[in-house]
Amino acid sequence: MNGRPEAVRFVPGQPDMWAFVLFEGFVFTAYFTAYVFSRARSPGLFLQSQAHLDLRVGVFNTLVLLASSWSVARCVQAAREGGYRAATRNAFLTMSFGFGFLVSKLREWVVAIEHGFTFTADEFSSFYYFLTGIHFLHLLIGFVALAVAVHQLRSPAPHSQEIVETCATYWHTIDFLWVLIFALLYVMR
Amino acid sequence: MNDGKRELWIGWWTLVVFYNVYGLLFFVVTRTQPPPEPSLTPAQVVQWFAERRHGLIYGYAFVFIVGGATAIMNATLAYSIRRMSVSRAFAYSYLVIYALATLPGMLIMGVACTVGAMRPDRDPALMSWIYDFAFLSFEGTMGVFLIGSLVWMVAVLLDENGVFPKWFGYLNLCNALTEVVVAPAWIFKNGAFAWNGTIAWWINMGVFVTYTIVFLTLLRRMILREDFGTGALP
Amino acid sequence: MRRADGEMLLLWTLPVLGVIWISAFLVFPGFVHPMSPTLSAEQVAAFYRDPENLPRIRYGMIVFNWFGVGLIPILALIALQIRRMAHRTPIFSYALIACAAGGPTIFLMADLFWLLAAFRPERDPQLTLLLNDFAWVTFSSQVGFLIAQSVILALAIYLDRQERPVFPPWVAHFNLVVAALLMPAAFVGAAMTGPIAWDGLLTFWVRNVAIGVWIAVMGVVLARAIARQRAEGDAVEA
Amino acid sequence: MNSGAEKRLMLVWLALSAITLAQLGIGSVGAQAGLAPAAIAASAIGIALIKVRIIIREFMEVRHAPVLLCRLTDLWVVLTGVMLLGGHLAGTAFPKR
Repeated sequence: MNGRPEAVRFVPGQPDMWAFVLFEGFVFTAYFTAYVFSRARSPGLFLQSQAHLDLRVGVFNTLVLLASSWSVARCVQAAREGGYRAATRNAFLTMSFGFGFLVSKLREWVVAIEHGFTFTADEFSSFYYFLTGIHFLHLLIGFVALAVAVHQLRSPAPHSQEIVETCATYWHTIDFLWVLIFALLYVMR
Repeated sequence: MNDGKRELWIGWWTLVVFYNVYGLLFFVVTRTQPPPEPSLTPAQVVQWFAERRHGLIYGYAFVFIVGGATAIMNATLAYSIRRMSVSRAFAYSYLVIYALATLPGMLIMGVACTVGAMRPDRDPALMSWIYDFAFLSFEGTMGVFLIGSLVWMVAVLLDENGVFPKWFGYLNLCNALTEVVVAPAWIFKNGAFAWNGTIAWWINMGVFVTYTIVFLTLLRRMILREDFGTGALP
Repeated sequence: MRRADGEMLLLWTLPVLGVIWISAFLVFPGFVHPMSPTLSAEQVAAFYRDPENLPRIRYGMIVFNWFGVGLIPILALIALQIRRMAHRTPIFSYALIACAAGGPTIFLMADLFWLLAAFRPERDPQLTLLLNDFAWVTFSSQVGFLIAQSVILALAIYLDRQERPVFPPWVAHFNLVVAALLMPAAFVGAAMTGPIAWDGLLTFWVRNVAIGVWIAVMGVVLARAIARQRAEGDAVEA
Repeated sequence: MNSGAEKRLMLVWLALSAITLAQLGIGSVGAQAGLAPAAIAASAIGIALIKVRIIIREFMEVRHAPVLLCRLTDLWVVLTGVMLLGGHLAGTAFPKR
């Protein structure tokens, strides 16, 4: 079995990180509410402006981030069973997926800006750059979290499973916030 | 009363009293918070100054008198960082960054509002400039709080003395991110991202108020826990 | 033989600084007979355009720009003396250091506004008036750090409970009196004439004399405390 | 690696990806079926929240976590849903002129 019996309930990683996830979650709920409210007030404008976005790119971004979440979950699982090499490999795999998302996002922005779809173009574009931008910032911080996890896994000293799980929890947060942003910006019509 | 903690208690009570007085002066006396719309026309700005002329002048006079209290507040928080197992550089950075923050963070706004309120008959175009200067210096000053929160975050996360819980370290990150979120206030004159907007003001203010209440509570717990005994002076 | 730590050198900059500040104060024509806030935009513009005044405004404010921050080393020495007091924490010395930069930075801002107004006196009088207002309001109203400095020092002295305190108790009382005298200046915006106006008795004369007296008295008290500290240090070494 | 746990993670990932791909068509299908905009919005938000809850329960291992954490994360999911729908209805009620 995986080191901890099924019956024992445990908090994955530092409970402190969960405080962050919940707090930041509520902050994002507030951002999303502001977006949905503005959108419902001028549905025509939002719908028209939304045509600048390619739903397929959004789906691709989401699939990449879901894959990164999967690999970081595998990393935690492997580390828990003492498979540090596999865990490190999965952490690097997560980083590559994260990097893929980063490049795809940057490309999407550049193309959009070239088409005149800038931050100040209209209300939808402002929200689009704001939400994707603040999420992008969380992604960049996520690379720091992954680096901390890799450092833990590779250090000769006893590995702290708690720190690895804490970093993974942060990374999943990037993922689930994106799932909501994807639905709000790309899917909602 | 534990004699060894008197300086800490002076600092803590200064923090509590100051934040309440500050809230009162900004929200009730000067009525500059919640902020008015950035999209006012020059004529409306002149009227805005006229409506709260005495509140601005007397309210900011009190802000100027008590403004220096931030020094003892920042010193108390710098001391809490000094108690952590991290380098002293963190405490000193915090002290200097927040000492600097007082100026653009509130005093410049006070000077601008006083100058605006003093001469109601000034050219409306210039009144409009004063109005922008006041609110953008106040809300658009981001770097000091951004870097200050990050310095505090790193200190808390690396600390092994348990001065503050780790979740407060992460909360510092939330506060730092609000300073990024406020940046569009320099670009938009209306909507959610303007200086009075849902996102740039209301949500950020919610985070800031939570953050402030949390660190005041945690600081109080730290002081209650501190055990100086009768040993040598630290 | 004592190591040359430079503290005496810093201390002796104070009388030099005093001479420079008083000279610059006398050179700036807006200070000797403080400008009235009731002057119209045209009159203010004429003040800056006057060929008699213009060089004196510029040179006076350039000297203030150079030496406005000159008091910081003295404040640093006071912070060091606070560190010697019978306190459990370094909070008061930290607080004084946090104040030290505030006052000079604010004065520097006022200095910039005056210099800007004098840079192009041919500017629209309304703009010159605006810069002049900003200069005077910044200069007069910003007493917060000076008040905090005095109150922190007074508190530190009151809590310095030891056989021979670093500063005698009257220094604390003196600092509280100075803090009280500085307060009315914060209300500078409230009146164009009378004692509160920026050329008035309380805002201009009482405030600036109080600052001057504070610097002089603290200079003497600080010199004595440092001399005593050194004598005690020598006694220990002997 | 524990094959049971690994298999479960893979199934979760496959399910999440499948839902995402299904979202490609949801807008046009909904519009063709003559659904009200509010219903389309609600379904987009609802599906997203289901995905979020799966990520939290499975990837983030909240299903093994103490009951308090389960409740708190569920509270967040429900609250987000309520806020988003409420925001949508409120915005529809006060259209911008």
